[in-house]
Amino acid sequence: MIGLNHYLIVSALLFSIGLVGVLRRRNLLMLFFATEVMLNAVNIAFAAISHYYNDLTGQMFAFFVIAIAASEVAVGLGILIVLYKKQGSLDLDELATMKG
Amino acid sequence: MENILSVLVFFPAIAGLLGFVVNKESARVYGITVAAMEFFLSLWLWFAFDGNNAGMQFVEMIPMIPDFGVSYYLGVDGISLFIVLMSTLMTLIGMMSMNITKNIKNMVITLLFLEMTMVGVFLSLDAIIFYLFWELSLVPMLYIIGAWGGPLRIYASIKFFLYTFMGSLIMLVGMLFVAYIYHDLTGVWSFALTDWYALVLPVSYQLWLFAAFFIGFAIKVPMFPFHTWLPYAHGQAPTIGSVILAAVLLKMGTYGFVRFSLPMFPDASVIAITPIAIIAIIMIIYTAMVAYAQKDMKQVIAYSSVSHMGIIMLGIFAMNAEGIGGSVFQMLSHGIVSGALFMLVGVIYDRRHTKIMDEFGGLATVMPKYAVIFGIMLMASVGLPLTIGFVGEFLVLIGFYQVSPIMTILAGTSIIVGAVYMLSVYKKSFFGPITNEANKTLEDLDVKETMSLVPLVMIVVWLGVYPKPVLEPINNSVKAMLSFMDEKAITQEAKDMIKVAKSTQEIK
Amino acid sequence: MENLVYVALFAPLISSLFAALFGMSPRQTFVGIVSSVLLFVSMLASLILAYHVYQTGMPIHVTMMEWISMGDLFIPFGFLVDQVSVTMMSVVTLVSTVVHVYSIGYMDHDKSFNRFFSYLSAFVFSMMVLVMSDNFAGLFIGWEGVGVCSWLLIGFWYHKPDQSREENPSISPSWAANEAFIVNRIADLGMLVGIFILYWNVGSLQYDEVFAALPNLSESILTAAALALFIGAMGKSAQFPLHTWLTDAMEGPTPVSALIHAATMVTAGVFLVIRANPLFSMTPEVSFFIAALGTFVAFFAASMALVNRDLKRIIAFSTLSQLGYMFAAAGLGAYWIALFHLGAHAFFKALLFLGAGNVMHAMHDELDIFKMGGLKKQMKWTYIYMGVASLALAGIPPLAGFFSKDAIIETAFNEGRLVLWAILVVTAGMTAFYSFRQVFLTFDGDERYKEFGIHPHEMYKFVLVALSPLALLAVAAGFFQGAFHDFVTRLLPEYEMSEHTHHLALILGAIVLVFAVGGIVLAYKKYAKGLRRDEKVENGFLYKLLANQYYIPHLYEEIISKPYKMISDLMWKNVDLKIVDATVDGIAKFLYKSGDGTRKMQTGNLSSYLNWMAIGGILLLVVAMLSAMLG
Amino acid sequence: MYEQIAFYLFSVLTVILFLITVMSKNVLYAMTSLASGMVLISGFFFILGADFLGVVQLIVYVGAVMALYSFAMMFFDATRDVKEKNTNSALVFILGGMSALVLVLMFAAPIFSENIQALYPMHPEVGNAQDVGIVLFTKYLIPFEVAAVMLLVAMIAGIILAGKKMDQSFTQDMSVDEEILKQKDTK
Repeated sequence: MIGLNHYLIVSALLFSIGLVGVLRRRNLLMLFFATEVMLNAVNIAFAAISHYYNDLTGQMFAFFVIAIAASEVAVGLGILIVLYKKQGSLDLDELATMKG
Repeated sequence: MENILSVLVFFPAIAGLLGFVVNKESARVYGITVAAMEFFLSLWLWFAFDGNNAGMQFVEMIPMIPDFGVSYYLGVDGISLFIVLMSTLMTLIGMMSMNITKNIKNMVITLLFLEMTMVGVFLSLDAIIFYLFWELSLVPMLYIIGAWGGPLRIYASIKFFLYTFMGSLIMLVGMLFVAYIYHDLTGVWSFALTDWYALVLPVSYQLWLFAAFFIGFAIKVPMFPFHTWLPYAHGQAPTIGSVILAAVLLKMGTYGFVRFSLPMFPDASVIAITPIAIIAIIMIIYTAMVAYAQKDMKQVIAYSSVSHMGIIMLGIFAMNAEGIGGSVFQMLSHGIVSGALFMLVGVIYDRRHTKIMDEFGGLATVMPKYAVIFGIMLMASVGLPLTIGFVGEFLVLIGFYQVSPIMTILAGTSIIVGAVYMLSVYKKSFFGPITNEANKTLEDLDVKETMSLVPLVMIVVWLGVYPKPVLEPINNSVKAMLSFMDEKAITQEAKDMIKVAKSTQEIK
Repeated sequence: MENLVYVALFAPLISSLFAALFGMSPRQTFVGIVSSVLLFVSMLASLILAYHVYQTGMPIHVTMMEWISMGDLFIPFGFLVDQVSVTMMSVVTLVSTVVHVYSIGYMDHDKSFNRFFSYLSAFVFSMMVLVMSDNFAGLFIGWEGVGVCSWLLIGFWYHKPDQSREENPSISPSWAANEAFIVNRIADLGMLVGIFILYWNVGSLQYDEVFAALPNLSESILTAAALALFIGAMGKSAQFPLHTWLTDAMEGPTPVSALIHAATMVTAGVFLVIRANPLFSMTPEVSFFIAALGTFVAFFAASMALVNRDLKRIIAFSTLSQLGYMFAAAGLGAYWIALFHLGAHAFFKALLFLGAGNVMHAMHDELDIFKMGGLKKQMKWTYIYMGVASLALAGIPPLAGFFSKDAIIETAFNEGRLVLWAILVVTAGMTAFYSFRQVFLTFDGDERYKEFGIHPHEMYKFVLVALSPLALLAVAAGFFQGAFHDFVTRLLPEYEMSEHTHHLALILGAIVLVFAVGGIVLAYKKYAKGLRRDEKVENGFLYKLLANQYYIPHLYEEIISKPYKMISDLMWKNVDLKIVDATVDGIAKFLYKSGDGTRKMQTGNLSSYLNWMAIGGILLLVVAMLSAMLG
Repeated sequence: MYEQIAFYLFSVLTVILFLITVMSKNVLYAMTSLASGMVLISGFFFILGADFLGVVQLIVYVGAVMALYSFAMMFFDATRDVKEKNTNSALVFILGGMSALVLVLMFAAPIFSENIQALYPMHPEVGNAQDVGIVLFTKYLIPFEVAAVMLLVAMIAGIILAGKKMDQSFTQDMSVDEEILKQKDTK
């Protein structure tokens, strides 16, 4: 029988894949994809917990995660476009403007 | 005038704020006037003070954050009364003798704010208010050292600030924990000291809390080995900064021990007697030796301060009325004497722009008045009878003798080593022929300097000959505190160690 | 009568304050005169008090006001005029008055004339507080007060530069002053400890209460208290090993040496032992130690005086030696004899010093007796005074010294301490020798001073007249032995010679006299005809040892002063700066460095930030896991 | 039984698809695999009985977000391979591996408390959407409204950011910037 742990492990694996992407990617767009992966991984965990504990709170959280992810993408992509217009590239390594 | 204490605390600060609109030329006069008014207010407090009442007087309490028991809570007793008087007096005298010309207005305003924090520390009976003033007092001092100091002033002021700040943060944790325990036991929050006094804590709690408070106070005192900020601060500070620092700010530490550590943690204090006495003896002898090795006159006085603070620490942990009362008196005595000595060093520094003793020699010939006043202060510093220095030192030593004769003898060497460094300073600077051409044309004390030093000389002699008006209120409060500690102590050892004066019962 | 007590006490203080008013103005003779008159008033008051006490036998006790009151400690300013203190008061005020008058002449040319009188009178005030106080704390006030005045007066000529020890054994007045103060402070610590012991065991510091409570105390406490108090006395009275300051104190003006370092302050130690006699008579071991130390110092100091060439130092050594006699008497329980010798000694020693002052004045501050000789022609009166004083010192009958010193030596015999007795007898001979060696070298023989182009002249007339009371007393004081005995033994314990000693008294006296006369004769043969220096003796080991004061000052410098300085430097430069402060700075530096180091993390590169974030997240996860597993 | 098959199938597929997303050099591939992975995740939601969530996932993610991404991609050159220098891939995989390990260890261990009470229990007799709706519009009303406002703000922000001209600022006075630039030039 598939238990909660199964879902959580899948979620963990997906999360780690997202993390690898975040660490590995230099292209900002790809970075965004990787974060989406992580968010989705977390959503699976929420939904699974919600299911196995018979509690809607998990799903609620998943909704809000989705909402936030959507707004993040909206704003993020806007910034990316601005950046691309300015820099002509989406490479992270060229964005050293945050150095103090 | 029921809210005399609030007036005392906030009058200098408000006057300081108004000082921003005073024009530059009259800033000094304005400052002196305000400080004098403040001093007369504190004198008035003394006259209104009931010397036979050992408890808190003129109490004011206004709840500030009722949910957490923080209140604006002031009060004065025999222990704090004279320290407040001494603070206002030294601010006034320091202001009078001040010869800073650069940014004088800022200096005056800073000093007035500093005065508020000093008076506030000694008058507050609420831990949070106490802590507030305690920390606030660092800021004006930091500014004074950092803005008017010598070449190393930034290093010195930062060291002073961070060192004491670190200590007081640990103390804050202790305070919060006491409040937490209080809440745990009684169900209400309170930061009022008088509430905390009623708290009987297990010995292990007491030890930890004692340690937390100890670090805060010990750095301020400063106790060995936390003393190294002091020589730098004194060495770099302008004269007025050194005067206030030595006279008042150091007393905050020892006052803290008397006000917080002893009554709140009697058992832990008794356990701490031996370690603290050992540290105090190291302070006395070691720093006296270091003082003897100094080349810079001001550093000698700075290290001698540490040495004298050792005497005060020893007396506080004598656990009898003689010792604690002697310590409180010695706080006053050291405040006045070391303040005067720093002012005297400032006098010669203004003329020669050096404090190195090798540059001097034979000053007694060219500056006789200066030499006389220096000599009197020197004698008070080494504890000559009939000067203010003797009374406190004698009481402290006689008090601690009951705890440990051997340690008293070791601590008593302070009268020898103290004489060694002080006399060698005097000999190097004032005796001998005038070897340095630059010294031949030095001018003796001018009117301003004489006006500010002579009152101190008079106090030194007056309180040396007739200390009763000061000793009596101190005596009553200290006796009451001791009998309270004795009742509160849990362990038998502590009860044995805390000696309630036989005459306490009569007062009750 | 009570008012007289205050007059006797405060007249010197007023004198001091009056002189201090003019302290910075140039020399004004009236300052000296006013001071002397006030001192005279004090003397009169003391003498009237003495007469009163003699007549009624009742001590006068006044309490002026409360001084320190804290806890159970209560110390008043109380003054007690009884047989002992009134004797001291009379001696002190009498000698002081003479010295004040003398100083008007002696300090004539000094520009700090007024200041001198201020210090001198302050000293007298402190000394009066010391002897008159009715409690140990009050005694300590005076004790420290005389110490400070002594510091001021020794260092009176503070402007003199430091010299090497070879040129001037006491380096400089300011150096000598500091030495005196610090050595006295060492002893004062002992005294303080004694006071503490008494306070915590008795609960009071008043003499009467303390002495009344003594029988209830255990022997060890009594011994400790007596020993501690005696350490205090050792410092003030310059007993071995705290004696070096006394000869160095001769750097001060001569009237100071006469008043402080011969007649009054140095006898404060003896006074303390006499005052606290109930304590000391209950501690026989300590008393015997006092007697033995006194005897030793008597001999020890006399031996150094034998070869010294400095006029004032010879007298200083003799003072030391006589103080030894006094302690010997006090230690043996003959307190009244000690007090008697104290008084007699004060008179003739002050006279001797003041005479030496005349010589110095005449010789333009030259002190080397090898450079003097034949001065009796120019200075007849001084010669007579010093001769009389030396005879008294040597113990030739019927002068004062004979009665008092003989009584001490007799006491030693009476107590069966034959070793002490023998040493004291030999010392008496040495005393006679060195005092007359000095007299002959100064006043007899060839006029060696001429080589140095000095034209000596006699002192002012009024000074010589002022010295006459001292001379009179030095001659006549001995005759009052009986009356004095009756007077003071009302307070002090009676001391009577045993039958056996009484029978031998004449023989014993004769033995002492033989030694004394022998010493004088020897000195006459050797020096009266002029100075013949014997190179061989002078280069001998013993001579050098004595001339260098047994190398004790050198020793102190090598094992105390220099190491102290060295350790102080070490403490400062190595311990305070390199260990304590470096630790603090080290912690601060570590924080700075770690900040500096981690600052490199902030590259501005987002991906490396992400790496750090991931590392942090994983660390948190690990911690969470571990805590879950462990918890 | 079919649930098990579906779970394993979806698991394997999502892992593979997301790996492609993370590893691929081509943006187009990455995006396509991401979109298909998300579809499969909605599959998980359906298995778990969270029908409404699954639908939202499909509409919002696969529909809206992916549309945004593809529009955004039109601004960039999507056909070219993304050139990335992977300096420290060892670190990346160690970190990723470690986190996976730790998380899996944590989830594999039976560390859950058995007696957790459901705050908002589900009611199997009514539909999931109804349940969700009731909770969302009662207890979570305010967060829901806030989320709505946030989405609105994000939309406006996205439009402004993407649409404004780059050489003009709507918010600050450009002359200041020019002065700074001039100063830099003169240096």
